[in-house]
Amino acid sequence: MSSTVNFSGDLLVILRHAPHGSSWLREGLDAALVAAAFGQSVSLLFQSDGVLALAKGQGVGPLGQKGTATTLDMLAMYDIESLYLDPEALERFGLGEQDLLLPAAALDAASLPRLIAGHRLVLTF
Amino acid sequence: MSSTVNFSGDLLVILRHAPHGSSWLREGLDAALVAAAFGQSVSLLFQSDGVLALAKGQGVGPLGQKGTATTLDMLAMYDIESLYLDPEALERFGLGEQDLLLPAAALDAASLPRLIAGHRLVLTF
Amino acid sequence: MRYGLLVKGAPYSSQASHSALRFAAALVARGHRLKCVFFYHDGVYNAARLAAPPQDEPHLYDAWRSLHDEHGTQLQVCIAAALRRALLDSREAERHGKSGHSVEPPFELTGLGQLIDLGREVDRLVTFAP
Amino acid sequence: MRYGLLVKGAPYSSQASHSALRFAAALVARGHRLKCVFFYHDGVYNAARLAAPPQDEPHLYDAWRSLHDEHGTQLQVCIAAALRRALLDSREAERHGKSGHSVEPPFELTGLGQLIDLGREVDRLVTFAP
Amino acid sequence: MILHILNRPPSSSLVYRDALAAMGAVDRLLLIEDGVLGALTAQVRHFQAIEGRLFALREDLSARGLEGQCDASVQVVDVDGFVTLTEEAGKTVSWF
Amino acid sequence: MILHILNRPPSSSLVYRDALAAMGAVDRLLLIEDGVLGALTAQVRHFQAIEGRLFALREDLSARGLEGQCDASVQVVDVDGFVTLTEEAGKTVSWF
Repeated sequence: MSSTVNFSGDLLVILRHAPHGSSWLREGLDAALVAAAFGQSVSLLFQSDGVLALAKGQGVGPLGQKGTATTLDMLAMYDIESLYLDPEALERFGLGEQDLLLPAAALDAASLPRLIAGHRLVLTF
Repeated sequence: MSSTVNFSGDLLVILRHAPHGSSWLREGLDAALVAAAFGQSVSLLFQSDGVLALAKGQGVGPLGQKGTATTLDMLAMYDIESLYLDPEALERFGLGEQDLLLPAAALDAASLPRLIAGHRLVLTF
Repeated sequence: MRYGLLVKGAPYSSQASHSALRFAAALVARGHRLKCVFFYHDGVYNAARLAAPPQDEPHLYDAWRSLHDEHGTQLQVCIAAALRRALLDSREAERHGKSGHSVEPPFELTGLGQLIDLGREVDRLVTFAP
Repeated sequence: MRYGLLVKGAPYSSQASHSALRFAAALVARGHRLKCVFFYHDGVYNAARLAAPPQDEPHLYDAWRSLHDEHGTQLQVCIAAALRRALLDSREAERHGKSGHSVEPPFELTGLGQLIDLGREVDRLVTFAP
Repeated sequence: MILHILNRPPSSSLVYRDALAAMGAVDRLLLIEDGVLGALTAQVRHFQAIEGRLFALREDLSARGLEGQCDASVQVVDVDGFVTLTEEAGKTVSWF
Repeated sequence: MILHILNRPPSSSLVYRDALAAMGAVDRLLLIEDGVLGALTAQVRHFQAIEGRLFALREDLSARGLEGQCDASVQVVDVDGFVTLTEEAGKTVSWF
């Protein structure tokens, strides 16, 4: 990740939970979408099990639970284009860029604290 | 732990959570007390962070939350006397027998599966 | 076989309720009997009668009721866990001087002793936790 | 300074509500202003009006109300998280065709936009999660 | 034979360690919900001590788009298979 | 300076790893609730990378009977100290 990238914004939402197992991911994405709709500049960081939110091929749950993959499609519509991920987490699951629904920038160790410092508000989910 | 110990009983309650941080520990102890009151033979296993349920010197929380130390005093009254703990978990926190409110038998690796196999019902908290 | 389920997760917040309902459907389809679902810890929130989930999500409250209606499964809620979480039936509401109630049949507030009985009466008790 | 709190844990199940109330008391005692507590995820259960905890435990619902009464702190509840968790005020109950309600003032059902506004308006937003 | 059921992944929670320690020589472990992350080839080493006795719930893998990444050593079962596992086990123990 | 707040112990949850990775060179970490288990001498090695910037909430230690086991390298603060930490920090980030 180039050190010239601008890591600043109004809100950083950190997504640490996998889809389907809990509502954390959906509730975090909802907060991001609402902030964007309110005109804030929003960044997303997919960290830990949260990187699985980006995995291709997600479907509905057995009771018809929607999951969050369809919500990801809405990010661009809301002008949320600063997407970051923890490359170690991705590797932990044996996933590569080609397995992802959306491109997200891999953050190196030095950039993560800068990303957090650069946003006025940081919410973790 | 002697291999001649009888690990059998009606209900084994496994307590894996520390006091105060959540209601798991209290709710697990409540289940054990009720089962004992119903005449069942009940064993308790303190595992992982649950070993801290046994720590001496626990107090109320800052809002007056009771915690669970007083509930432990009731175990003997309900004839719950089969108390076991995971010695690795105890060591993980630097605690020894002298730091505990109640004596609990340290289970070796081979005994833990036997304890679980020996009880008709196992509930984890 | 006779089964019982113990549900400890709040609806929607964790997958526990979904998993339990799914497992319940599969076991009755295979000819087993699901005697009772016991709700404890945050699982008691499954009994809240006013749930109004979005229409494109599963309606868990209604799904529990269907389980009861179609298969006679009892829906028992730990009363101690329920009261502190604002889940009161009419009787408890009156006893505590509250107007209105949040739990109604087929959900029943019962003591933990029912869970212990359930463990004795069924062949398998399966827990779904958050 | 102006503070806001975001509470995401259910009362009694996790320590989040206790910690938030304790922190709230300390910050107003130091002369700060606590503008609003926003409840999200399972934190919305803090707004359930029928809570009847044992008398030897802290009454968290009443403690939130006191915070409002004594310091003017707003108690805002995410409406989307609340509806699926059976937390409806009179208006939402009517809108969804339900008899009775589970949320009443000083708790208010509001949109997530209020959380975003809160983040803008206060100097510090502190989250208490389960 | 006892069926242990685990719904947390080793990538974020250490409860799998206690579940494994509790398992006897013929006991089985079923991964469900977020627990299925542990069935991925990149994660399954955490369960090598019970190879051949590790199961994962298909619909939880597929809802997450992970069925293709599930390790070949894991026995993938559908919900009927989950019921069968509980029939075959003398009892179940849930870890969370 | 950012105040990070952690309520899970390294003995059962790996979230501490992500919290540490997110911390800048002068950021501080406050352990609260079950997170204070990480402040014990036997556990504090997990936080050695931020020695001198690790805090723990006194009332959460003492409710658990653990104040005496808290490592000397940890700065123990009461709830007023918690408020002060939030005053001094530009913002807070909670990890759970």
